[in-house]
Amino acid sequence: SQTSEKEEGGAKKPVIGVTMLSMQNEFIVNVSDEMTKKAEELGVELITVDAERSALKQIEQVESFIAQKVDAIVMNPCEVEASSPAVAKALAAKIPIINVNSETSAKPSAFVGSDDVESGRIAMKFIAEKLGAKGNVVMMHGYMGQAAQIKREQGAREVLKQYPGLKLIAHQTGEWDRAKSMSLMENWIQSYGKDINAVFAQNDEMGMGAVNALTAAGMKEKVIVVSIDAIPDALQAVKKGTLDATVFQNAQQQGAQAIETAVKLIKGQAADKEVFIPFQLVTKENVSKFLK
Amino acid sequence: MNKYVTQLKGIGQYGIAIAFVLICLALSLTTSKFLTLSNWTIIITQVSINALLAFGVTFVIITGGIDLSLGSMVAVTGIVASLLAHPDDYPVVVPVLAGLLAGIGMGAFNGTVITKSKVPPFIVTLGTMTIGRGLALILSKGRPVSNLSDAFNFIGGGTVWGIPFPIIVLIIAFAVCSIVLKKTVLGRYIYAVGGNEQAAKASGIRVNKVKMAVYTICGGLAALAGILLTSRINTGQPNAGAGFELDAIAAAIIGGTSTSGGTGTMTGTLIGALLIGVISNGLDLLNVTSYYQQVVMGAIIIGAVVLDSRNQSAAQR
Amino acid sequence: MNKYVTQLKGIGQYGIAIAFVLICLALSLTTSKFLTLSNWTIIITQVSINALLAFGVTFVIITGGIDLSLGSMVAVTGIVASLLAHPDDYPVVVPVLAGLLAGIGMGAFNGTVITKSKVPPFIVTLGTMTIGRGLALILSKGRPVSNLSDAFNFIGGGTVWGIPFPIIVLIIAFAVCSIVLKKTVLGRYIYAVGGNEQAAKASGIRVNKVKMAVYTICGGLAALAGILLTSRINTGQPNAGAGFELDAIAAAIIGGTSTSGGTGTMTGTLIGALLIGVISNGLDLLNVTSYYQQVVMGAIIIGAVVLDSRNQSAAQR
Amino acid sequence: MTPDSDYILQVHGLTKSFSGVKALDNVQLNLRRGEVHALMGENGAGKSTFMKILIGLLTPDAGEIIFEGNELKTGNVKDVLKKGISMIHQEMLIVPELTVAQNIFLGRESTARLPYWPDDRSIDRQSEVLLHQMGVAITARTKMKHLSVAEMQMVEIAKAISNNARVIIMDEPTSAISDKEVATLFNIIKDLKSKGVAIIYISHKMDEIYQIADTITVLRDGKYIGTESAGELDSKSLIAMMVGREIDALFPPSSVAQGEEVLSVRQLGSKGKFNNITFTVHAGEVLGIAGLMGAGRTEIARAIFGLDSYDSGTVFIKGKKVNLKSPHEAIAHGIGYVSEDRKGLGFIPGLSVKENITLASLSAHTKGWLIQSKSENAVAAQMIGDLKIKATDAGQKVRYLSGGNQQKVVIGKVLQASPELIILDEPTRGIDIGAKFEIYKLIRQLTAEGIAVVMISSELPEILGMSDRILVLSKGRQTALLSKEEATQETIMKFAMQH
Ligand SMILES: Nc1ncnc2c1ncn2[C@@H]1O[C@H](COP(=O)(O)OP(=O)(O)OP(=O)(O)O)[C@@H](O)[C@H]1O
Ligand SMILES: Nc1ncnc2c1ncn2[C@@H]1O[C@H](COP(=O)(O)OP(=O)(O)OP(=O)(O)O)[C@@H](O)[C@H]1O
Ligand SMILES: [Mg+2]
Ligand SMILES: [Mg+2]
Repeated sequence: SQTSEKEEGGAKKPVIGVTMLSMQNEFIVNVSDEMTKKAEELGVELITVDAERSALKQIEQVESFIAQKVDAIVMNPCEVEASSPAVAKALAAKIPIINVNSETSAKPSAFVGSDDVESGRIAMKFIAEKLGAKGNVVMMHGYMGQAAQIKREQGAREVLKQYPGLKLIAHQTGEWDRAKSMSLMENWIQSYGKDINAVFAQNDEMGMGAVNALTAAGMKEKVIVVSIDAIPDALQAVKKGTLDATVFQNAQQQGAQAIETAVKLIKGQAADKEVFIPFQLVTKENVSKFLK
Repeated sequence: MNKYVTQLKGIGQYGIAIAFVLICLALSLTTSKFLTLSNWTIIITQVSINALLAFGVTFVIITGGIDLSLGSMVAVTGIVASLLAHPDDYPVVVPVLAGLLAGIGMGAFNGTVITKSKVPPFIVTLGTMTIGRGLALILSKGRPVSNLSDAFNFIGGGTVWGIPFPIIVLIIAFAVCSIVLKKTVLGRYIYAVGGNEQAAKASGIRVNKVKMAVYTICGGLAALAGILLTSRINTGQPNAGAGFELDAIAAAIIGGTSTSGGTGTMTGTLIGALLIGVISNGLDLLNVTSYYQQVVMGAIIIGAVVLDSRNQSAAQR
Repeated sequence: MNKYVTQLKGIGQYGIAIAFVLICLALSLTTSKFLTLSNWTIIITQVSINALLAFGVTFVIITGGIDLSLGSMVAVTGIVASLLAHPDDYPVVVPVLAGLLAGIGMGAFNGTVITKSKVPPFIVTLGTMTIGRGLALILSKGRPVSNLSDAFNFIGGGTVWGIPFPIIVLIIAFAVCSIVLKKTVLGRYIYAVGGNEQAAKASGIRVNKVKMAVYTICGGLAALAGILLTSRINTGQPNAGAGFELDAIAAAIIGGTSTSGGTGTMTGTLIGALLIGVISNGLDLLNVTSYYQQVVMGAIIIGAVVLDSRNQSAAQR
Repeated sequence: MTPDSDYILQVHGLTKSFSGVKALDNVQLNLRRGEVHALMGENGAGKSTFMKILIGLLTPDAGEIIFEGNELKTGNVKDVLKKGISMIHQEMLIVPELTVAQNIFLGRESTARLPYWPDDRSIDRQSEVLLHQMGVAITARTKMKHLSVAEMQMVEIAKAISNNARVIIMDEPTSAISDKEVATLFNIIKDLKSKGVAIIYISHKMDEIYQIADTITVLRDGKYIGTESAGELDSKSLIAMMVGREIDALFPPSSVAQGEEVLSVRQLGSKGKFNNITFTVHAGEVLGIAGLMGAGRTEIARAIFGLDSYDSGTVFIKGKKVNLKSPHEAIAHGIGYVSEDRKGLGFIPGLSVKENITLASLSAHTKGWLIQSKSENAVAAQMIGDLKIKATDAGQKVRYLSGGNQQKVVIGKVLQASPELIILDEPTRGIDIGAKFEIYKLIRQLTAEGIAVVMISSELPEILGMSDRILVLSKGRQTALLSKEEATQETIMKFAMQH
């Protein structure tokens, strides 16, 4: 094909199209960086585009990749259902497509990532254990209706069901945003005050916002805050003890393995259909392992 | 002589078209992937949703109003349609009509509040934007609505004689909107209301009816966009369409519609929407890093309109 | 008698204040947690960022312009400040001044393009909005900038005599902006330019200078908001401030500033910002489900302004 | 009340107030078929408000309107237009982006061929015929925004006539057109009269009233003063009815010796507008500029004031060559300009009387950055007194003043900038006779203080009565510079029409 005819040392350099959920999200940027590293190592060219959280845009980007006749596509899906047509289109064009980080309902050529439901479970289980299965919890959602929000909520609720002593007294969206969630926490402190025993925030940004508000109100000591992603800020906070725990998602593994799998598929080698990279709970005890 | 001058002025008026052609030319020279049939099919399909919204808001802006609820209308209509579009539930006309009705209803709500109260359109439609987003979440219980029928998915994904269906919808909508604006009494009154509301009133035009009409039409076109989008991604998304309003308004203004009302054409708006689409496509093709894409996108849009305004004032002199 | 009429008109003008008081009253009756000192401290702290942006955009809207780049300016200034605010790097004035300069620079850029070209402010600032977001991402490499000095974090999180510092900044900014608008030559010229640009020009007012001034001031206030926000959340966020422009513009318009220019007051804008803040706080206190929050929020805003416009036309009659 | 078949329109007890202030108080009017009924009164007397109620743009607080024997429902313009009343509005109500024909038939598009589908060819044809009959050389398909103000006014007249109305209201139809068009309009009016159409005619030009009016009704301060037959009411009594006192000589005598040269213009030219214009103005002198519509008088004034640029020639102020690029610079050099386009270039509608008056001279009222409201108030109060501006107080928005009072505010603003030269472009357009007299006195007062005045006017009596010398223009060329002694109505017209 035309596009992959860029010659380097006589051999064709394979091209992989990559569409990422959002390059404004630290974790996703980390995954993307790991992919770039791996691609350089393996001598493949990456075309990385940002779907800006829009499934429609993501589909359009995959269509564009197909028109450009790339050799493989790596997609970090925006949505479970809505990003599925992209998978179908790539497969119909006989281009291998690898989902990284999260799933779509359509089955891709391969999947590399973790199950967000699991992260919600891990976080809420930690809260349950810390509180001795009894107490009041508040939950901060991401953007309502987004895949990560839905799945993390699902995992958390599964655990809540197992512990009837845990009461979810309020839940509200903080839109993944630190400032918004800080205001939300401030307002909750006004209305629930000392009744709040624990906060589950669906990502670290919101967790940090909650920590800020609780600290300002002098309540941090008495309230447990847990969030997900293990961004550097959160790891520092866990080390300091202001954030009680976060859930680590392995960006390095997800990025590197996605590219490895893609290259294998391009070369027609056998590759695992599903590579699950497990989440890990990060607490004060094991945080040093995650801090670089 | 006179005809020649009119022609020249015509070019000045579509100075943005020149900017558009220049950008296309530049892209064709930089990447061989740009000027291909398959790429243009993709560009136009992609542009169709924004263009539909932009057509609707062009009517509104010409009357001197604004509609910020476009994106939320896309979400609500998409959810309404998708809830009724599961396979074997209803024939495909049911979700389509229901979606259209939802959009028309929301548009009519905007129109009613704007004409009955003296609240500025900015606030009314900002309110509807928030309300609509909430409605979409309530209706869908905050979850994407999937498992839609093949017939419904055809709307956004199918082709007729090789032409993607969204492109066909786009062409028809463009033709109809152009005709309404240029050839009908309503179109005449839309210009009159935006150009000089007092004059329109003094001529016996029922200004409120005209305003009702434009917001309702705008709602209907937003519904069309919402249905296309939902069908294209095979899912009703409660958070679909967020931020679409700005792109649509930008397309209209880039195309020469003035926010102070009274001027604007559908051709201009179409070119505005294409311009945005082409830049976005070109930057992806050139593999510009996403952060720099935004910088370049913003700069090109300003640049294109600067070029346009230069042209216009030159033609006026 | 005459004085009495003027007073009555005054109330009509601040009809939104009545709506605001009614909403506060309703909330006080529904939840005992609303009317407490600590809750109001929080409300005003939360409102401060939106209010600063709204003050800036009030100047701009009175001249008949618009600024959509507010949110992006918040992000850029926040990133610039935070990059220089690591502990032991520089004294705290350095990041603060750098942030302010960045905002003023972006505002001046808006002003320059708007006055030198004939491009509508909507497009120019939409362009800057996109460019600014890209810049913030480039400067921060797409990652939050954290580990900021305690002195810097004091700005958004500290208290003076028990009053949160953001509230103090808000009060000072409100006083200065009110005085500039009501008592200075610049303020008079701002009203004149928005009221009738041609007549302002013919009165010897250098219209372009006035426009430059408002966009630059707006940039400076956005920088202040950006620094406050960054300090409050102890991080520079490249995606901070997304969508803030709509809230700020809404506050200004709810407070009686007309998008067609020439009218508006800082007091109105402050009430507009407080109104939005109080509703959002009240809905959280009442634990209204998030989907319904949006519906209620939108409805209350439209309702409040409808009430206001009723009052105004009653006072005019 | 029993309807009198002689009258086509009868109005009784009409009352309307704005924010508690009565603009109309128990007003009446009886209009016969085929008569021209002049409605007279000072600025702000309530004439336009009255007419806006008739046409349905405003609703009255009280009162009764009988049209052709039936009560006319108020507040519905479309209905009123259909019933056969139409109106030429005082403020031009045009849609700039639409064509001439589309403006003329706005709201009454012919949809005979297809529903909702205006037949533009038919309205183009009808408009062409109408404009041709009126003797106006405008093509029906030009966009309205490309016309000059006078041409727009002629289109407005065409629009009112095209309605086939039986009552036509004309609210100051001649304020923006020159004598030639006025003559055309009067011919049209005669023609309409002969067809039994009744006309309500509003104007501040006394000579017009006596040329065409059959009956005169006078309003003062929103109250009905009386109705007389035009033949039986001399102008002195008419003025007395309008202003409540008598005015002897309209043009006060000049008694000033000329001082040094203030402005000198040499061979000024601007392509397509005017060329080779040369004149001087001295302190204490009034230089009149006469010419037909489109002669380029306003363009010259705009060029001198820095609003437009010019291509050739030089401008000297007090012997010093200047190149004024903006009104800001012009004002700094002591030039003041009162535009003919009051609404567009004159005042800021949303600002108060006080704020408008001090707008061009704000630096005189500042300490540091702050405006000193005390000194501002003092100056505003003085101007309101000196110019007899009718406003509730200095804080009233200029938007709510009548046209004449708005004009006085603009003059006040220009005076406040202490100019040495004032250019007055149609200074009495739309201004009542009493106020005109005030403005003439004011001009004399200015010259007595040593200010040079350039007065552009289309009213020859005014030019003749006030000017020391008269510059006559024709199609952008200077055709004469007449002394007071040489100038007569005939000589001016001769030079104004010279090719
Ligand atoms: N919309 C309004 N709101 C408040 N006051 C108004 C309004 N319209 C008119 N007025 C007031 O009503 C009075 C009558 O105004 P009107 O325009 O009818 O006068 P007019 O006789 O037509 O004067 P002119 O000869 O200057 O045109 C004036 O005092 C004016 O200030
Ligand atoms: N908006 C416009 N577009 C095109 N030509 C114009 C416009 N305005 C004015 N002109 C032209 O400029 C010339 C002078 O205009 P204008 O009528 O203002 O002259 P004037 O001498 O000031 O007359 P008057 O004072 O009676 O209006 C005319 O030829 C006119 O047709
Ligand atoms: Mg009048
Ligand atoms: Mg003139």
